[in-house]
Amino acid sequence: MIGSMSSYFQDAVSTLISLLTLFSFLAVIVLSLVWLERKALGRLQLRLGPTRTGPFGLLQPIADAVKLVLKEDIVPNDAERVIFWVAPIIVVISAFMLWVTIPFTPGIVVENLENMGLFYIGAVGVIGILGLVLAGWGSANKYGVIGGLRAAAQLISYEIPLIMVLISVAIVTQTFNLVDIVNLQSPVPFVLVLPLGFVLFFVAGLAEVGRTPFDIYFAESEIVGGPFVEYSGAHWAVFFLSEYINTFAIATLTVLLFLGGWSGPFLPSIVWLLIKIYAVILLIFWIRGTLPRLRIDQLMAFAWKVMVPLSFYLVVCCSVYVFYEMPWWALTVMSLFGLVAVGVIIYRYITAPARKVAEVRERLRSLQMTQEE
Amino acid sequence: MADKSDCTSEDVSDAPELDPQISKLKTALETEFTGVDLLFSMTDQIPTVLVPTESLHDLCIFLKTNEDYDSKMLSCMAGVDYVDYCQILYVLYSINKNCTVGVKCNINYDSRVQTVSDIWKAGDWYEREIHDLYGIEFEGHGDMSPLLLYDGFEGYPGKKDFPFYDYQEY
Amino acid sequence: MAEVNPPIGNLPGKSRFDQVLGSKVPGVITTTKEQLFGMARKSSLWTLSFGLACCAIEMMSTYMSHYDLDRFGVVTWPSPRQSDVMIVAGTVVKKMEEPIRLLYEQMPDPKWVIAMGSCATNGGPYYKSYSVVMGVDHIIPVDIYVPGCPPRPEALLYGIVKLQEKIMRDSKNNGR
Amino acid sequence: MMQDNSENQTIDMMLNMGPQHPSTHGVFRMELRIDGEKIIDVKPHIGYLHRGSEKLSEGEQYHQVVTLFDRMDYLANFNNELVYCMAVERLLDIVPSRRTEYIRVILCELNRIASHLLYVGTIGLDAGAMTPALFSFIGRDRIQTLFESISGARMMHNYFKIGGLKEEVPTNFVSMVKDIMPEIRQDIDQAEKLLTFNEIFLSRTKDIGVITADQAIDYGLTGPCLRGSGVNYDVRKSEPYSVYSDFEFDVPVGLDGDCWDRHWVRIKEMDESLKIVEQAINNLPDGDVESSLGRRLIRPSAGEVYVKAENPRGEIGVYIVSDGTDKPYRLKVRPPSFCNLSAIEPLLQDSWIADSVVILGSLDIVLGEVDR
Repeated sequence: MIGSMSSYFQDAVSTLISLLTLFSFLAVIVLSLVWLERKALGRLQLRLGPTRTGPFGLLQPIADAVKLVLKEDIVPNDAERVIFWVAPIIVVISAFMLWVTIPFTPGIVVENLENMGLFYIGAVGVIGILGLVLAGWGSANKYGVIGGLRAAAQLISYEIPLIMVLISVAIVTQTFNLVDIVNLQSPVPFVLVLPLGFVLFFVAGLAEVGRTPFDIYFAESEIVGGPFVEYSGAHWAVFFLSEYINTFAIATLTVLLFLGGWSGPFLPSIVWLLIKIYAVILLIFWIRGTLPRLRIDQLMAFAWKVMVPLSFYLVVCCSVYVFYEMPWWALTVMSLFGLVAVGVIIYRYITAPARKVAEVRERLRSLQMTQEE
Repeated sequence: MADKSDCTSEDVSDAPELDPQISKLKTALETEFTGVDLLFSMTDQIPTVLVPTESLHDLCIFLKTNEDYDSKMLSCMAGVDYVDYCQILYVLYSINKNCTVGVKCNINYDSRVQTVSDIWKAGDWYEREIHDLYGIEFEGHGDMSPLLLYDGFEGYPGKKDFPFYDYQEY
Repeated sequence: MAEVNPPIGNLPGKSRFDQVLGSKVPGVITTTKEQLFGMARKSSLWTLSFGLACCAIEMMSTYMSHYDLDRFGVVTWPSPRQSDVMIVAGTVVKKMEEPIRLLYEQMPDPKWVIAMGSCATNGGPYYKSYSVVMGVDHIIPVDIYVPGCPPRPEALLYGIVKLQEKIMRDSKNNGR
Repeated sequence: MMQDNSENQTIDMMLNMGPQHPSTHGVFRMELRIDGEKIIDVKPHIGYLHRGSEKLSEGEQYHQVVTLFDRMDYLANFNNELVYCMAVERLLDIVPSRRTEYIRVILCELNRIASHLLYVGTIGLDAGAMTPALFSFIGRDRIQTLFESISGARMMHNYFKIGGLKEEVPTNFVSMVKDIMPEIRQDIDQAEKLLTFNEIFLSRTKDIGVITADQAIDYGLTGPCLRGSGVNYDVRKSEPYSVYSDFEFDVPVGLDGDCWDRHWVRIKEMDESLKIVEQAINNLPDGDVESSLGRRLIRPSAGEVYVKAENPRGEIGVYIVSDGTDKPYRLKVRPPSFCNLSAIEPLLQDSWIADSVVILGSLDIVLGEVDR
């Protein structure tokens, strides 16, 4: 009895220590991401980014964080106080919960849920939506309400292709264990086996974390920050934190599932993992610096007319591959076929923008011809 | 400045017959509006007709539908305060014919004038602006709420007797 | 005109830090704490994206690549709840007075105001006008006046550097 | 929240946008009545920047009014100065020298490019892309630096005087303009290529905010907003003022009258402006730019004048009533943005909330000019 008690105690302490380590590690990661985003965007836009706060502006995110914690904490008069308080906590807890099972190397992980790693990720990832909707509703602001409802519609729609891709990876590998999935990629990373899956996962992931071009629910030029519009100081910082943690999580999952995780020559495995993750994150920032924002109806149409059919096709492909025990490149071919053929068909005949591109290009050509005449 | 206000029609309408644009406008209008007291003049290079308040609306419709003038665009509407009355200038423009016509109308401050916002949509905001600045009521205009000024602004700043330096704390 | 009583020397309002720790932090280290916080505050001045008139264009120029206010940690946020500095860039009209006061009150403490351009300073070329407020300091307390019509981007940069100096000075003197 | 369980029904929501909103381009305010994400009705409110410029100019001498015109449409300062100077010159019946006119045209067309570059940036910001704004401001800064070396100010130049220019241009004016032209062309390309044929931008602007030609004329739209609807109306062509009849240029015209066509017309207009600048700088005549009036006080004889010109935003008209004194008796401006903005009600009906900012951005309003 006493022995089991002490083992429980030891367990709890070790879990607590690892959670605290995880927390501080993620905090450092978020600070680095904030700095990196401002620097990377600055370079994209032919400027410098922060330079004055510390060397290369490295202390900039710390200054921001300290300032935000020191700011006055306003709760609007009409706000539902409890909901207003609880919403950021829900969002940040869901962001942290995701990290419990994500391994950095086979050794560095809080708790590798052996039989349900992917399942857990799919399940926990959805909780954050609740926080966003509550934040929008609780702040008694119309922009907030619109933003919250947009968040609900967007995140739930893009959860489906995301989970479908997770399922197809699980079908191919026959496991839910993330460590096993990474180990199975040692000769051929899954980005070559399932290119379609990689694209779907990355796009759906962008939408999940509300990155451009899917930053609909806090669109600054339309609804002024959406659910976060009334939050100030520390509460807002919490939202900010969770947003970056989620971005990091999506990048990490992309690396773990498709880019071979921590495997790589010469360097230690954790270094390889971080290099790959930061490469994906820089890609996300690059997209942010390039593309405009979609509209909510176009976003939903893209989810239900393009992403969801393609993700179902991917699941069918993976099932066929496993059932007939084909060589791995067969899956690549099927996947690429899906990416090209289905993509082109949908692009040409279903989505509205593509048709317009053709129209406009034609007109431009005719105009150029008339000018030459 | 008020004593100089009689500089309008007399000075510039010295020799209206000499200008071909004026005579064209005169022939076009006089067949339609017999018995109406029309006064023709040139506003710089724009042939202008001064109409009484009553027949302003009909004349505007005529100029819009007439084939020669075809004034589909209300280019500008300007109010000028001549202390005892307000003169409104309507600058009408036709894109097809590339011609400009001016219509002037003298309104006493205590009377009302028919709106043109049902003829040209552009007249809507112009009339609200003139109402803000001069206090002229436009009959048949749906919404006469302040456009440029705020609710509760006292006085009509377009008028000549509105003070310049008199700073009012809001 | 309603009375607005600014806190003397822009004493910061109650933050989460103060609510939790409050008086538990011993007074001996207060000066150092305040200075440290002042450094954090001055390095991350988030401005309200709030353009009124002509000066707003020069303000935008200052944010853009050539002058790049981001170097100083200055970025814009659309909501007053997340911003520290309000740059009043342009003519303040009586009709706009109420929204400006509202925006100022919506900003969380500590907050600062920069009056950019001669219109926001004292009415500028519109000093005779019937509808212009003779300077935004008739409505809200102003920390930094940037002269010019419109001020060059360098002038606004200088104003922001001056504001940073002011924040440090205030924190050294403990808000007095 | 109120809820009627027996009969669930939706109610419309009022949403206030502005006067402080990141994408209302200043202090425009609109009350939207929305049903979910759809806009049912819109009520625009302007006047948050009503500075009384027209009234003020009645108290200033003719030379001094130029400063107020600078600040009216603060993105097209030279164009505004030009139309005012033209009006007073016609009132005085004087003609500036040819060199003056050429320099004025060069500066106006460069200013048109600067204004349209800012438009490219803001429409990008409205659509959610931040980088075009930063790229376009590089070109804008280049032009502003040129203006500064000529007039001494980046924005409020006060450089055109009645009958002439304030002073002779710098000796290296021609080489400066010639040097800057390829750079500006590069900047324009860099800024607009991120947007114009971007698929997301296309889907955000194509078939959005459609206004037919008849409707546009009825509302008094001018400039790129009217030309986007397919009406070939440009004051520079229809009633050439200054020396515009000397130059060869096309008037780009759209087809559908949607946001993208308005955008496209502006992009093409920048090319045409560069063409005009090129022709003007190559044929720049020698001569004097000093006004024939000198520095005397102006007292035009009593009379009225209505002059119009093509601004970046559309047709600007100036109506001056003179009573023979040194101050205008009445000065009225026909601001292009004012009319363009009045069409916001039909444009926004049955569009999405997200579209409203893009439509407003495609109208490219300047509040200083709307409210004056």
